[in-house]
Amino acid sequence: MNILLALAAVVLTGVSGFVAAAAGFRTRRGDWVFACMMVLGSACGLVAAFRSMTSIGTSVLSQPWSIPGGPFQVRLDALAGMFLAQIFLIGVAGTVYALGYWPAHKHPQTVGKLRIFYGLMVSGMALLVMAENSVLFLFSWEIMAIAAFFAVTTDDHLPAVRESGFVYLVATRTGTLLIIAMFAVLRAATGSFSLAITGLSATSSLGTGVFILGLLGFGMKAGLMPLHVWLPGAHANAPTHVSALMSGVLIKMGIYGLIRLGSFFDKIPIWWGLVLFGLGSVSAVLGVAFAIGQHDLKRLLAYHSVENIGIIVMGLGLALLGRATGHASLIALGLAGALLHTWNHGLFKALLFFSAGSVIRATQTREIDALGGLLRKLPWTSIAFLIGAVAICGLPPLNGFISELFVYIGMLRAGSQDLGPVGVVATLGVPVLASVGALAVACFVKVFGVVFLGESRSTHGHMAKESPWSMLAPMALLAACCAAIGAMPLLVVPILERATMNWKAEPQQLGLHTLLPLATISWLNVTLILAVVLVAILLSIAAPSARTARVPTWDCGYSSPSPRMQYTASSFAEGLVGMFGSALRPRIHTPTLTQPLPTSSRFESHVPEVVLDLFIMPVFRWLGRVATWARFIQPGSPHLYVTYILATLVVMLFIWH
Amino acid sequence: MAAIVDPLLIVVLLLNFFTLGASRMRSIINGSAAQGVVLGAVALLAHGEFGLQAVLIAVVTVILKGIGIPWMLMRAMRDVGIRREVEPLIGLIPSLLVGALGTGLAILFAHALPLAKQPIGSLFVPTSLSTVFTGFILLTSRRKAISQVVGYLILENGVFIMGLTLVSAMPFLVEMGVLLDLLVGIFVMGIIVNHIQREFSSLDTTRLSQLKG
Amino acid sequence: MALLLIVVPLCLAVIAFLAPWDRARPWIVTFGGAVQLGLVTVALATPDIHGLNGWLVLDPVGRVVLGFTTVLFAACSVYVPGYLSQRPAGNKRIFCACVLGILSALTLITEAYHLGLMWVAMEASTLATAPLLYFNRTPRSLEATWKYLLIGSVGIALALLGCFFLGYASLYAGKEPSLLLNDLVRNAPYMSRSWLHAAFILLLVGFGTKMGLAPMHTWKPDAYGEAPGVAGTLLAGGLTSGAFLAILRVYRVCIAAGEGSFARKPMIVLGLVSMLVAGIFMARQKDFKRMLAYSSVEHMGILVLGIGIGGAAVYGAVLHLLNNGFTKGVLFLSAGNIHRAFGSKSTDDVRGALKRTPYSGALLLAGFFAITGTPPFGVFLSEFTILNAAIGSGQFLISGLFLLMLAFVFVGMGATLLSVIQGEPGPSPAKLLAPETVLTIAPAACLLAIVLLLGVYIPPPLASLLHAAALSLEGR
Amino acid sequence: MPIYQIVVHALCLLALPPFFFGIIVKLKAAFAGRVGAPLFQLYFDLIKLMRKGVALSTTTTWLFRAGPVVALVTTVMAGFMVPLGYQRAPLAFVGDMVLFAYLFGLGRFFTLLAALDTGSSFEGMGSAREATFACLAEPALFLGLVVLAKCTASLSLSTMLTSAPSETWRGLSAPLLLAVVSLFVVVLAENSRIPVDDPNTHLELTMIHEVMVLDHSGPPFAMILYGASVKLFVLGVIVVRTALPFRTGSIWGNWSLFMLAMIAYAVVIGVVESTMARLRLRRVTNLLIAACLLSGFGIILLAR
Repeated sequence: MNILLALAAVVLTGVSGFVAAAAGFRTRRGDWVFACMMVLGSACGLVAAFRSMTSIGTSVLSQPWSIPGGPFQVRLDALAGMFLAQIFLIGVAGTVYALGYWPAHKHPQTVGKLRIFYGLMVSGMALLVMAENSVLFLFSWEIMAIAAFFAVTTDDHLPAVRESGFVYLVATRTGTLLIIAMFAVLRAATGSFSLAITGLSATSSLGTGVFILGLLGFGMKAGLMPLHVWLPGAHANAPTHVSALMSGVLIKMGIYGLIRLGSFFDKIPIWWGLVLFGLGSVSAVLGVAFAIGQHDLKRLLAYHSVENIGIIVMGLGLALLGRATGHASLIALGLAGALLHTWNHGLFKALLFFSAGSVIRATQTREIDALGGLLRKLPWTSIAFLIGAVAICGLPPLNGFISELFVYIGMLRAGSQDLGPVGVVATLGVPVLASVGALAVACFVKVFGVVFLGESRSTHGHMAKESPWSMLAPMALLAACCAAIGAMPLLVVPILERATMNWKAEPQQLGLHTLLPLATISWLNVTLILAVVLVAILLSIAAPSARTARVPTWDCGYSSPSPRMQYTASSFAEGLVGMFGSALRPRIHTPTLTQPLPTSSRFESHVPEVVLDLFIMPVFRWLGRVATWARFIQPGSPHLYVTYILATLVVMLFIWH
Repeated sequence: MAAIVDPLLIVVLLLNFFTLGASRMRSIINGSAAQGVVLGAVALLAHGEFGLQAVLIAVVTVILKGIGIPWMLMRAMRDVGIRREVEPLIGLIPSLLVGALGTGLAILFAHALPLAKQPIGSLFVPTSLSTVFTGFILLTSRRKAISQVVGYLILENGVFIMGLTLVSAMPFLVEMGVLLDLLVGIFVMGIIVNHIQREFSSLDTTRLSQLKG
Repeated sequence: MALLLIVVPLCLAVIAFLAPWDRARPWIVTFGGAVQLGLVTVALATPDIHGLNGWLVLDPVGRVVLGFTTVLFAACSVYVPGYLSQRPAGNKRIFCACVLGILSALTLITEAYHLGLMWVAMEASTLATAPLLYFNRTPRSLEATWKYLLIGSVGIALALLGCFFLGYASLYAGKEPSLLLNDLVRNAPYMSRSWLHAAFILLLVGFGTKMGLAPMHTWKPDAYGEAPGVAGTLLAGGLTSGAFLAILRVYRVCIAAGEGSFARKPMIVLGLVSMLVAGIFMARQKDFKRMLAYSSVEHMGILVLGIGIGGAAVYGAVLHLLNNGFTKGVLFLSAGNIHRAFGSKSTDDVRGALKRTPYSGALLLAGFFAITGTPPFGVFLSEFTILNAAIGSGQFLISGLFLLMLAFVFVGMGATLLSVIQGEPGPSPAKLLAPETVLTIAPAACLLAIVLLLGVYIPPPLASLLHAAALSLEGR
Repeated sequence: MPIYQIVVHALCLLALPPFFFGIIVKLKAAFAGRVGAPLFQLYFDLIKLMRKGVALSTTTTWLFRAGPVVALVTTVMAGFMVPLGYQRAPLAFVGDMVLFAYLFGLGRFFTLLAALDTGSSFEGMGSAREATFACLAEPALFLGLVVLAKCTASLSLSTMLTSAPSETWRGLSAPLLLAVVSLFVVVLAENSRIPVDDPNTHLELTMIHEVMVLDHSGPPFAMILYGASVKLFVLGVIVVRTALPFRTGSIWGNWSLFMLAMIAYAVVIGVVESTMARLRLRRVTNLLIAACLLSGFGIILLAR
């Protein structure tokens, strides 16, 4: 029943774009039809997800399927339910958002196409988390990935969009090939295409192969540094609700894959956990460091996805370390932290993208340094962005803090339990996560300060108007979810415990609430909000507006400052970019003084995508050159071609005779 | 039987060398024509008995390989009015040397293969292989399209010789089909050669290298 | 019945050649395609078909190829009237006759159980294709035709030599030499190993030339690049499959002789080399029709690689034969439309095909994803099956190379095709040189639907046929 | 926990901090050979500021006013998590150290935003510097706390700072010493003291924290000043309790020892401020990295 409901959601969302195309490929009517079908489908999906999260059991549906690769088998448990829930929640939020952000009358050329692929993305992801058969998994995986490619290249008349779309396409295909190989190895190990696997030997060479291939393949999708190369460009250049869906949910499919992968094995070697933990740490720190250097609002948010994926993978690594060393508390804290952070990141990242999209819609630019003072023009968008920013920095009282706390406590516990060097490594994750938090604060202070505060730095913001309700409502919904998880984390604990048990397949109660003082945190968070409100009221009593004088900002003695003299995003980030200079490789163009009297000059700094620009592109260019060079073997001469036949014949006769 | 067939096969081999060494188009075509006539005789003898089929095949072979196709080629050459020289990519002497080397290798290769206990000449396999090889040399080292066609013809001759060892396996109909295919093939090639001359004002196939990469 | 399948299209070819009605002539091809489709459907439903004293037998592998080529041809036959109406020049009489002639020859290849007869049909199909290649009457197409004829004929001649070697191998065994497949299989265990090996290699190189395996593939980009899209489809889907079928026949003899492991090695090597060469030439390829030709080289490589890997991969290879052929149809037909519409096939001139020729652009795009093994298209299933078999049998190096090549090919092909499909169409041509019509769109769309269907659901009769075909090739 | 303990804690936390501020100022004046302001000067200042009106920049928004409020509330809340006078803090639970640090983070977040809200490039500059140094101070703080947590096998500040003092010091003196030094550096950085920042400088270009609050006035400014003193006090408690984890038998002895130690802490800061010069900004990074490394060594020593 439950599973049928979820499948109905898959079908409804999958066909919604096509139905909308039939109703009106380029018209508003199509928009509404699409939105209605998506809402309906997502409602089904959310009900199914909720029911699977609140029940212990696993429901399985198996139907014969006439292809090589066995039966059509889907499964729904709490773990899958958690992912289903965020797929449909953010999916439907993006649909409503698109009503205002990408309306048919503004984008008649692309809207129909985009609806189709948006629906397919949601549908593919939903089927993916339910797939219990590797062929079905790959089907939905690739439907999701290719639909995302088309959604990213919606504006394909722009060269930058085509370029980043192609980078994404190549990356996702590379990942898919790795996953295909992983499933083939898995099949060699288990003898079937079913994914209902437990107790696989992790120390065998096949097991190791599965892990490495899966790590690379799923890591590519998740955007784990250094496999994240496709992510910034794709997120930046996609329509914003697509970016939100990709950043919020799609990359989590890589995480989902890694989590499922972990559940196949019985005894996990310590190095698996260490590798994940290490990659997660690198990803978290460098992700946020790269984010600080960005000037493009959406690109910056994209790098924060790398960071948050890093935190999630740290949690997952911790859980694997727990499995390897037999510490149930590490498993519980690590996996629950990873899962909850997956949710949280989906919520606040979608919220941030939505509000960024609202800014872009109002100002027509993504360039941070061209903006400023939008808080007065876009009050609701600003509040939404601020809530998202507080949440993504992991600050109390919002949800980001809760999930990071899980990971913190997990790492600290690993340090306090007698784990030897493993414990030390895990403990060193604490300062890593702390610096990630501080860097995120710096980054979001930069973004929020430059975009929403102060004065506008260019003419872009002058005509800015607040977005319509269809864009604000999804933001409100997501912000409310962020606040709810922050204020009432105990509500999600049972879900997390069930999902963790699905993963570990051990029925014993893990008792997350005994490991964490979530009740205390919960009321402290509420108290914090109340206290702030109370003090603010007191302050307004102590300093009523009647006694408030409005004056210009203190100019420190420099007369008539202009808005262009405000601190910019680049200047704000300069110190931190310099600190990480060896990794970020910033390209700085400083003006040179050529004459005694300085003329107008410009200073520019730019942080490239280091892995892509400095490593991968040169390799591909080199391969291209080699391929061009190798063309000499086919110069067009028929004589030579006949010689090839003769030579092949002679060589083969010589070798195999 | 072998007593008569073997000398004929030797003649075939010698004709291979003749075509390799010939410097004029006409000689090459004549060489292939002569080879066709000899093959007709071999075909007749190889069948063992002079039945209707054997005679028919021999006659058709002679008509096609010895007369028809060479005549077509001669006409094509006259039509396009090309110069008479062969214009090899590698010189005639090197061609001969390579041909000799190839024949030697073919004999060695044939020796490496066990021969069937058949009342048929032991020279069939080496002659066949060496003729195929000669065809290859002509195909790969002669500029003119027509000489390449001759090369193909000689290559086919080599295959034909091999086929003669298996007369019972190749029924009459199939044999005829093979020959018909050869005829049509050469005919189509002739047409193309004609077009090449018209389009490129030359039969030099090294110029046919617009399409590459 | 067996003979009927060959004679009907042949008669229609003659009619198409002789008939005086120029306007109706292309529809004879369509009629032929429909009739043949009907006949083949009946034939496939009939359990046992043979004729001419066992010279014509429709075995499972033959049935697969026959059914596949007939469907492909039916799609092309619908395309032909639409295509010819857009090409005022050119000799349509010969074009139509040759297309039907190819159908007849192809059917003969699938049915022929005598290697000599099969060879004759193969050569006939080669010769019938030549006029199609030269249809456009340009110097470039002339060059392509010449190379095709020369290289193809040389390859085929080697294959004939190989056939004779095979016959000689049984002669050596002291058996009555025969080139009937059943006799060869029966005699195989007694054959001379050296002769058998030499024969197999000759046949592999010979028919491999016809298939377009690297490094004998050199005619392919030229021919496919210059030929009309419909000829490309018939070549890439039909004739190459016929050549592959020929190799399969010989492979069966090798298996019967217990030499399967010997035969697989060169196939693996040729398969990987083909994929590599295709990958090299696809990188930075500016001509999208040549690109499709290299894609064909790659997939021919995958076919022989699948057979070379053996085991379950044989099933994958047979399935891949279908998937690749149908997808190639989608690609060539839609690429042909774009080529005609823009008057160019270079990425320098053609951009934004999705905007100018939306249907063909979309079909080419879908075809690209299909041919590169994207689920839910069928190619994915066959490639996945091959990979599974390779890894399952511990051939990790081959699997790794296989995947590497697939990735490499994907990058090269994607870069070229996406630059054609996406973006803003340039200023020229101001008007489409050839608009899209139902006749030029529908066939490709139908083929795409088939590829999609094969990816999500293989009808049980087809599945059992494929299994039977694979079983006969696994030597078990 | 008895209610009177909470009351005592709250009173100490809310009333004492400006006094320690006064000690530092007094000591610095003494070093400079001046008499200096009275010890309770900050109390007077706060009362005076509370009575004043507010001058608000026209550029600013509600965020500008929210900054001081959030900063103060978070600081005070964090203050309820440190144990004063050898009794457990009112808020003590597993992992409170994380919340403790993150509350300061939240306060910083809003302070920085309030600075940027003015649109002044000087305040932007201060904000950028503060954010940059926090990125190093934060891990240093956590490293120090991790050393403490490992030494005491506890994840709660109250337990970490009140349990088994003398035994801990005997066995684990080296890591703890490293942690104390590191935490002290963090305290200096977090509270904008010399050598990281000079609260008394008059050149906006060189300031960090002070330049951020240039535009504040009246009651909000009072909250900022008060919050700063509370922060100095709260972080001081951690350093003091780590450095001097001794206790006497009686509760009165404990409290007087605690007060003496806190006064000593203020004196040390005063001495450091009087005898050292402010570091160049780039050197601050090195100082904070050194602090991180010290605690990092501590962890490695503990793992042995």
